[in-house]
Amino acid sequence: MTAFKKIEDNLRMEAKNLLESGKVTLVLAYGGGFDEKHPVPYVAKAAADADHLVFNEYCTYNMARYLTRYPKGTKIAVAVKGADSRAVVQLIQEGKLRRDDLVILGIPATGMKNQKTGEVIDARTTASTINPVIFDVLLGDEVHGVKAGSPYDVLAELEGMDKDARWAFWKKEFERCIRCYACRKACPMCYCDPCFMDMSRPRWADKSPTDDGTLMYHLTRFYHLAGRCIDCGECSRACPVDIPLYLFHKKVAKECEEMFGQAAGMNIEDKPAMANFKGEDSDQMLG
Amino acid sequence: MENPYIPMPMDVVKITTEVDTNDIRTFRLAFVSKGDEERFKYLPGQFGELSIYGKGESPIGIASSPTDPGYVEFTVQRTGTLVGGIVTTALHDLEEGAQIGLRGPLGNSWPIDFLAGKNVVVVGGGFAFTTLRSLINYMIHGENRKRFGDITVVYGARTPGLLLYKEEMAAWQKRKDLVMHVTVDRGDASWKGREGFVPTVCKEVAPSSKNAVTVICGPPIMIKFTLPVFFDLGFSRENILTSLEMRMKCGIGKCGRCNVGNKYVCKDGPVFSLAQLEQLPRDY
Amino acid sequence: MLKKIAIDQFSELVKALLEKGPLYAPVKGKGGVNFQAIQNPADVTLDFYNTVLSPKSVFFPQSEDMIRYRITQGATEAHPVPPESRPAVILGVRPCDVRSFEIMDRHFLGAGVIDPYWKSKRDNTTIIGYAFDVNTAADPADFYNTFGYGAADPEGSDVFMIRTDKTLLLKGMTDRGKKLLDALGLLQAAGGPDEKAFEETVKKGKAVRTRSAQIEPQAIAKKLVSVFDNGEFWQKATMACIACGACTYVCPTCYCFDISDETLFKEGSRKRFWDACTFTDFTLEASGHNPRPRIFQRYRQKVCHKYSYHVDKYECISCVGCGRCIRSCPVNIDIFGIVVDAGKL
Amino acid sequence: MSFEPKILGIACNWCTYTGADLAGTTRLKYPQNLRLIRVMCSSRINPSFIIRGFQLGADGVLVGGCHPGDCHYGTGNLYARRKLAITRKILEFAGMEPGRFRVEWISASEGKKFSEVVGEFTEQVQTLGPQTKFKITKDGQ
Repeated sequence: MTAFKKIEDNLRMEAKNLLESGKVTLVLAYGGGFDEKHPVPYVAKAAADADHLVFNEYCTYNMARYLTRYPKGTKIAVAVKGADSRAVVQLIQEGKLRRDDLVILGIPATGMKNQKTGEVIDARTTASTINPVIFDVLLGDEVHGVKAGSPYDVLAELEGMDKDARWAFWKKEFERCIRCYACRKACPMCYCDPCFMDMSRPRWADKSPTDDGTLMYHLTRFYHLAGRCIDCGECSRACPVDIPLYLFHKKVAKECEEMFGQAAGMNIEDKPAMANFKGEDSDQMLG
Repeated sequence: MENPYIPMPMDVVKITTEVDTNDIRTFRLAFVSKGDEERFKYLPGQFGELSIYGKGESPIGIASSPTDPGYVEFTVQRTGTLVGGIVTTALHDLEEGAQIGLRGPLGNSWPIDFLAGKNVVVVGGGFAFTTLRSLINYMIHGENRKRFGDITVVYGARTPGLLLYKEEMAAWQKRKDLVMHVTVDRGDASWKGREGFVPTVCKEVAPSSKNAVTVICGPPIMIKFTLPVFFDLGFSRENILTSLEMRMKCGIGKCGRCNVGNKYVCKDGPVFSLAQLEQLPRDY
Repeated sequence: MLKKIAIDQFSELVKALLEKGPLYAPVKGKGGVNFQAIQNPADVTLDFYNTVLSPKSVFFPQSEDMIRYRITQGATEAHPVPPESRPAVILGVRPCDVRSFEIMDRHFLGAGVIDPYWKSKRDNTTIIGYAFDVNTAADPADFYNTFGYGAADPEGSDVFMIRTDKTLLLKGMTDRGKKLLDALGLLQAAGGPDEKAFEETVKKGKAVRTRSAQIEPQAIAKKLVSVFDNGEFWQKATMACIACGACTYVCPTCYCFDISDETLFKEGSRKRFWDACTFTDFTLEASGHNPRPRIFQRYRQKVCHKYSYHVDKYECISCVGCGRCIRSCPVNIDIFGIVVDAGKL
Repeated sequence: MSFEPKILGIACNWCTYTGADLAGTTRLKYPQNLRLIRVMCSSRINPSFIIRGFQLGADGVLVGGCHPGDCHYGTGNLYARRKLAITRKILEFAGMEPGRFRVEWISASEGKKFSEVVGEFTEQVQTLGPQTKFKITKDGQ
């Protein structure tokens, strides 16, 4: 069981030290919300702010999402759980961040809970990486011996479906989409400005929530995250109408891993899979 | 009930390319329906929503004056970014004889009654001269001229080729009842007029603030440097008028896009005095 | 006028309503309970706290065609789409949400140009309000007490519905509501004990506590404008905001919309559809200039529009405290807390 | 009457498109169901083009590029291969029939291969019937 209180204490202490010493100008972590079940992403900018930091099982946010907001060169400490740390790695790979600008506060955590449903988040949903893959300071003890399970097991049902049934499934899911764009905005990898959906030249998809525009939006977004999605699940938790986007992202991640032999955000030396090719690539991948 | 979202059909009767960069054109539109023409009563400073089906709508200031009946003119700049400019581009692709849609007149206008009896200093920069042209034509038209005091116009553009309404400007320069100061930032071989930025020219011209109002439209940078000149000349904030630029959609105060403070720019504006603007949150 | 019907006959009631015209009612789907146009009476549910999306979509759908056109070689044919004018019923609107319609009326009908699409649907729709369960606590996000609303306030509804153990009590509040109840033959007349139960529930509803604060419209309106330039406050309060549109889309009183032409081959429509002031491109001009490029500026616009500018223009706060924006926010931004904090500055 | 599918072809300028030209000039026959769009390189193909093609009524999409190693720009088609491979998986997982999307490397000299591929693919799509999943239907609108 993750010692949330201990992590919280360590987080506050580290944040305070880092801010006091001037090593960083901001600490991206979690703060208290209107109740315990609803913490909010929080930026501590002064040592005194550190006391507002919290960490509990509802701190599901991927704080890497906020990193790309700051100009390059800003010294930032960021609290990251397993998947979140992969987002940091991926952003470094993509040249969006510099490792030297970051102090990575790693949080190995199991038993995180979905704020809306209270369900424990596990590999079936989106916590396939428990221990941070990159960190400067570890705020809790690394978790060993817990079998996280394959992040892709959950796909069996959909993969087993007949293609028509699968289409029916996604059609029904996408029908609910209200195009609030919470998924892309919650995603640490969606930093494009402007996003292809906001362009009018060309207009890739209808701006009003038509079914075809929604299909174009989601499919293209899945593609844009190919080899980049780090399975944090923020898109799906952000969705006000509970579209299980993570399932599609997992599938694309799985295919990328199988075809290109590389999972997203594991190693800062890697090149992003879709901006790369290898000699051993073969036409087999084209099916 | 009348549906305020439905445009009226207009014929494009004349297209004039205003500048040597070809990206600003004036479209003269004639009413297809007589009824529409009778209903379309406007004053200088108001705007209309031009629309092309399949492309969308775009709010554009009216460049003609109501004293020239039978048509309405809009001067449109083709803009081009990844996220906008569809309608203006489509307008530029039109040829004479095409039909487009128009909703309006929308917004308030230059406050004619307030200007009446006063000296009016019109200051314009670049492309933002359109509704000022409407105002000038309105003020100097026939009987109207007597309602206003001295009229001074300072108009500048970056280069001679970017000056709008060149023929009209020449005609105005010949008139005795208004004083024209046309300037360019940088002249060319054939340019015989004034060179210099609008704020500097305003300083040189130094119009008296006595019983005077200034009407300023231009790029933000021009306005920024022109305002102090007019403060120095003694113009009060109530007597400095401008037209606010804000992204709009519906044009009738419903869609919420152009909301700044407790105003909808499309309905309560676009014309505001500096005093009014200073009451608004700095959000425009 | 109070009528009643047994709960196990509820779907009969729905069927009877459906015979009268389009019916919008809460339906449980994968994404939670939401108002939908009902086809099958069995779909309607009364077991929900509140819908994820607000009932505004009945009067102000997320997307609405205004003109349909067909582009041909010569001229373009265009046909205005007349506003929907069939008499309709919306069933199951929570008391705080009912009040949102009056707020929206002030904008769409009360000032300047009258919006024909809102008006037509509003004029022709009967609202059946539905009390919260007065025996359970309010959701922690809610703050409708702030505006003086109770969990079982019938004000604003044409018909107000209360669920007791075995029956649904329906009270006609307006002429339109009474007429609807009269036309529903399957309802039974309610007796004295029912009257008492109804009144008691309304009273009990007053005791259901949500978060609440003294927010006086005129005072907060002035206050927010005065703290407008306090960038530090706004940046801190909205730091977590990711600039999605979830809060505005679920809000019962957010009315900003976009207009766009959408064409497939030669046919298309000019439609209006919801937009959100938190989106990057909301105020982005074609020239590339954006007066509100930063997230805190856009969120500030949202707060000030609802709690300040709206008061100046229409003399009421554009919020009913339903808590949806807070529940749906991916990062739990609490607009109530922000307004309260701003008030204390 | 047998079903005549609409096939969207997107071909690179240097190989496949030239191959198509060759097929034409050598009077090789291939089905007229193909609507060919030329792009400068197969890596220029945005997967959204393919999705959009299906949405606008294509029953099948055929993408052509240079053989790996022969790209006019050196490595374009090596990136394209990865992109198109993922696109294929995305289409499949969304429920699109895999047979409606095909990538072929056809060089400028392979006019014959071009006509064969088009023939084969058209036949294949023909047996799959009309594509209805992505196709936009604006019923009554």
